[in-house]
Amino acid sequence: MKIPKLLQAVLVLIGVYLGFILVFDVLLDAVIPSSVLAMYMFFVAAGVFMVFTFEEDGTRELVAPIKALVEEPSRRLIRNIVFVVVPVLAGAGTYFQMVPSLDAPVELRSIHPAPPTAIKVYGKRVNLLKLENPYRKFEKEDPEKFKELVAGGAKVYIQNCQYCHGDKLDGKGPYAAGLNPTPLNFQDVGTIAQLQESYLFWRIATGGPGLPKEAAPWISSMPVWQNFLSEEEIWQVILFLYDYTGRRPRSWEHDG
Amino acid sequence: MRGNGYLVPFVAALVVSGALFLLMDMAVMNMQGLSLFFEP
Amino acid sequence: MNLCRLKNLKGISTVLAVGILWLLAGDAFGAETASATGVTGGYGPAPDLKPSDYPQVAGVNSRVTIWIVAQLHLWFAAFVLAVPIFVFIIEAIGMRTRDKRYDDMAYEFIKVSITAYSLTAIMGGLLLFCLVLFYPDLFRYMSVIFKDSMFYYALLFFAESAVLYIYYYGWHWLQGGFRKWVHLTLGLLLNAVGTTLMLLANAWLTFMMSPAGVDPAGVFSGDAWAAIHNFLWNPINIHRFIANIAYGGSIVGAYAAFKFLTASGAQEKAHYDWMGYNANFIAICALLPLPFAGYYLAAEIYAYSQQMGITLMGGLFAWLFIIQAVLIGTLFLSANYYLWCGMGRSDGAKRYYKYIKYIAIVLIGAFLVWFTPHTLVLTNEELKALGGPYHKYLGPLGIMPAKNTAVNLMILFTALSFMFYRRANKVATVGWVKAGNAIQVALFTTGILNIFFLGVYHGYFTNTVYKVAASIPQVLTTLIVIVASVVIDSFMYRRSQEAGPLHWGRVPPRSQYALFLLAVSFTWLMGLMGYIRSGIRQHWHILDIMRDNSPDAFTPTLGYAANVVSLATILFMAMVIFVFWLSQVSGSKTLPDGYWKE
Amino acid sequence: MRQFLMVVAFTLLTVGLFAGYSNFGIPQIEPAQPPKQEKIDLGAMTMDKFIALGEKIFNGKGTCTLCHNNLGRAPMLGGTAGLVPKRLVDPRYKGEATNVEEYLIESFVKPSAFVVAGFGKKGTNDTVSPMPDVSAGSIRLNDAEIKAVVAYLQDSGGAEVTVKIPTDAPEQTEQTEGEPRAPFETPEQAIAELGCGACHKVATEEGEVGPDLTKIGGLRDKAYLRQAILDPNADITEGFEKDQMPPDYGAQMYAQELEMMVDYLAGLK
Repeated sequence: MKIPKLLQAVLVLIGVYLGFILVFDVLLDAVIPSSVLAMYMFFVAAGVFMVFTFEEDGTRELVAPIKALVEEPSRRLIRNIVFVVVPVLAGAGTYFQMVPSLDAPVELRSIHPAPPTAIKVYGKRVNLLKLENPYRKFEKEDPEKFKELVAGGAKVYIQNCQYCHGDKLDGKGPYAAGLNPTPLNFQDVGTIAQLQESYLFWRIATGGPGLPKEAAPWISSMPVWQNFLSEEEIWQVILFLYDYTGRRPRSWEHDG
Repeated sequence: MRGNGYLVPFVAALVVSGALFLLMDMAVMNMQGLSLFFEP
Repeated sequence: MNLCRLKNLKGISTVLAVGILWLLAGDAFGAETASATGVTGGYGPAPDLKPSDYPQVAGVNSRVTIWIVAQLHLWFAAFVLAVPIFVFIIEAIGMRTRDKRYDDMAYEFIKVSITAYSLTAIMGGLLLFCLVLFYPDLFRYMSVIFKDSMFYYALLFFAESAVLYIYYYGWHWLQGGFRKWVHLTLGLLLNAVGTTLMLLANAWLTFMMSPAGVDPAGVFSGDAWAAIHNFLWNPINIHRFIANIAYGGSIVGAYAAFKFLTASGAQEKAHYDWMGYNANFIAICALLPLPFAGYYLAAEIYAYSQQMGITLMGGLFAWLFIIQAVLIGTLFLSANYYLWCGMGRSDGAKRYYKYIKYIAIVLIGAFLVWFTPHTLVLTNEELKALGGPYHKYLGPLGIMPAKNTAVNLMILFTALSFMFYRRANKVATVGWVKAGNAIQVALFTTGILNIFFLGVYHGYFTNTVYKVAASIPQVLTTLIVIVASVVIDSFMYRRSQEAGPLHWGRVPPRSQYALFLLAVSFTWLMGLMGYIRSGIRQHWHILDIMRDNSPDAFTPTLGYAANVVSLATILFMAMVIFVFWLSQVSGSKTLPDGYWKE
Repeated sequence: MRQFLMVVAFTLLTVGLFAGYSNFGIPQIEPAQPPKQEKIDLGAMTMDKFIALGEKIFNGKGTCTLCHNNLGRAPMLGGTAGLVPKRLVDPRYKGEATNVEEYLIESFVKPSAFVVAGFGKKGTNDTVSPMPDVSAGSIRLNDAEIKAVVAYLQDSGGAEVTVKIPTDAPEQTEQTEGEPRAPFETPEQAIAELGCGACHKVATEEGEVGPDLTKIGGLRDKAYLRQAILDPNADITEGFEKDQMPPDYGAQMYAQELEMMVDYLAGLK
């Protein structure tokens, strides 16, 4: 038996929708955000529309049931039911969309806000555009010393950072569960691998209070580390972060 | 459709174009001072 | 048409008069600062302005005004610069094939653009006027540095007009043999002048983003070429040149669609269907390389200033790129949809219908990746369920390598749609059809594998230098696959049989709306990207040199920007429809009975 | 007409969808207001440091000590701050200041508001000061720098320091460290940059501390002029004093600039 085109289209849409839910929420155990899912479905619907209507015969077949529903005298009962149910559904949908809820409002943080050109740390002005890790050069020049520096950074990390960012640098430290926003996961390809070392220096030295307004809400618990760590210690920790995760800092020079 | 007239040229083209693309990748990456396979 | 010319001249003379006035003022200013600072050479540092230095005129919001006027000018200019490019190409095709339809179509295109040309001039004059009125100090500073290029710009504008008029009014006069060659040469000249105009104007705006030839205080070294040839000049030039062609194609496509929908006879419908198809073809051809030019530009912006780069991609404007993704997706989808609908013109296209849904699946799939935002909007429940703002699977789709891969796939499959369309009405007669098809399939397979390999391996397992570098072979792969398969196709379908006559005009009205969607989306997209490009300077007139201290120097929210862009788009579309209507009116005649004495 | 309206409606719908998505489909981030203009890091500066900055400017960038030294070209400023209250009620005072701070600032930008007896321009009976406006010309101190100098003068003059450390001053243009400056291209530029005009009458400048140079080429040869720049005290023109001209111009100029200046001066006849 051939499934009518309209039903086909609807089935495809429902199938894709359930597919997303199944794959992300059940199989991968990582819920698909409703905002993303809504847009995904919008474009899937556009695609389905395109495939079903690009040729004349198919289009006619697709809209035939709708046309019949609206025009044919024999379908009066169904027509009346549909004409009542659809507006009610639309109204209900709108109502539940708009009704105020007790949930906290959706928050959007810009995780990597644009850095300022220059910052003030350790009582001096530092130009972030030119700032470089003073120890990075030892990676090639003096691997022994570099190893030592990384080890130093590891020590600093374990003593200060791992409580939140985790001993695997995955953002799952003992205290992480109590924090919102949650501590950064340095293993993620979207974090330190995307950034220059100067950016990390800025974020570590000035902490949550040093975030610009666009990164609000301003509730990051990251301490202002320049009050606790020396400049050298921060640079060593940065070496450690990249070394442990196996990532490379963003740079424009070819150092491969 | 997948008779001999199809399969042989398909496999041949697959191998040849695959090799050519790989060569091109290497050449372009080398031109930028990098190697196709990452050396940290 | 006389009316048109008059208006045109008026627009140009406004530009020139105001421009020259201010060039003189600029010179006077230069001399003044020289004596004030005691610095010889005549150049002072960039002025440090106070809010009171910005004239407030009748309560008008100066920034929004200049924003809209500049945008309108740019749209018209893009259209007017692009049309002669493909008119030139179409005329050449017509000369080669000796098919008069091409010549007629080229003439109709240029007819549309000539009214738009005068609107461009008027908008340019208005823009200059607004600059002088609302931002006099900025304009003065700029005109000291660019006084020479501004002068040549004015001269070139004259040349452009002259050549355009001869080209247009002489169309029917310069026909046949040698005369046609003269006419074609005029077309080339027109394009050369137009492109030079664009390059000059680009230098002014890129100077504001990546100033060169001035010291950190803004004191000009006197080297005008250094100021013109600034860091972002060439990236913008390339990007704009390609985008203009795509844009011009889409607007002419909308024109054809409009004429198609309002056409009465079958013959007229067929003509405008054909015209819309050609315009869309041009738009798609230029659309395919456009994302690459965009990446190049963005990469150069990043290289010039990390701060601008992050503001652009990761910070404030990251969400604008999601809107951009939606729009570019819309462009690709509507272009594809138009091609698929167009297959209805051919009786032999049924053979390919079954493949369309697979193309659609890939296109939509790639588009979803392209659209996935870097920062997800999460409800608190989702945040808890995920254990943080990072999504293990969607997160990696939010960054560049995934999007590069996705866009390459979208381009490849759009090209595939196009190849199906081309084949729809043909039956190959050469003996090696099977082998040819096999080679093409193999080519696509290895190409896609290579794109995935480069995107995944270099995108997720190496450092940023590699990521950026790997996008180049990705692009090359796409281009090679497209070029190679088109070449194979052209050999394979040499001396092919036609499956049946092509029924021009046999397309559903839906497809014409796809053309409209293309034009509107393109316009809106250009407005949005123009805002982003200009907005990443934030509170600087000239980045790090001349600060914008006007009351409106803040960066607006995305919704605000989108509303301004929407308003400008509606204004532009209204004017474009007016232009279309004019070209229709100019062709119609009313014979009033008994009005004139016999 | 129907088609036309359909097209218009379609266009508006499309634009409306895009605008709607941008307004409601994505989160609205309100960007931060532009930062206050970049400062010399005044926010963290203590008054002691601010006064020290003033002293530095007084001896350096401000070129004040060129005249305000113990050679009697201009009044010494050590105790000026204490003298101001008397000057404010002096009938010869033409300015608008009402307190020490305002007076000092005014004296920097409008030096003729009060001219200490005996220090006016020749022939003006002490009504016009020979001092340049320090906020303009080649000295060009900004507001914060002027305030720093005022703070220094108040402090060293034993008066109460009333100046507030400004918070919205433009950033001091940083001296490019280590990098050699580009050579001056013209003698006029060198004169402007080196501040010759503060003392000499030359080019467009009207200085009166040192000899008039507008016709110097007719009086002296190149060797003399070269020596006069490199070792100003070697020969002092009658009527002028020793140790007025900084002895370090030889160190400040490139050889090509020295020769350019010598040629230029020798050509003034």
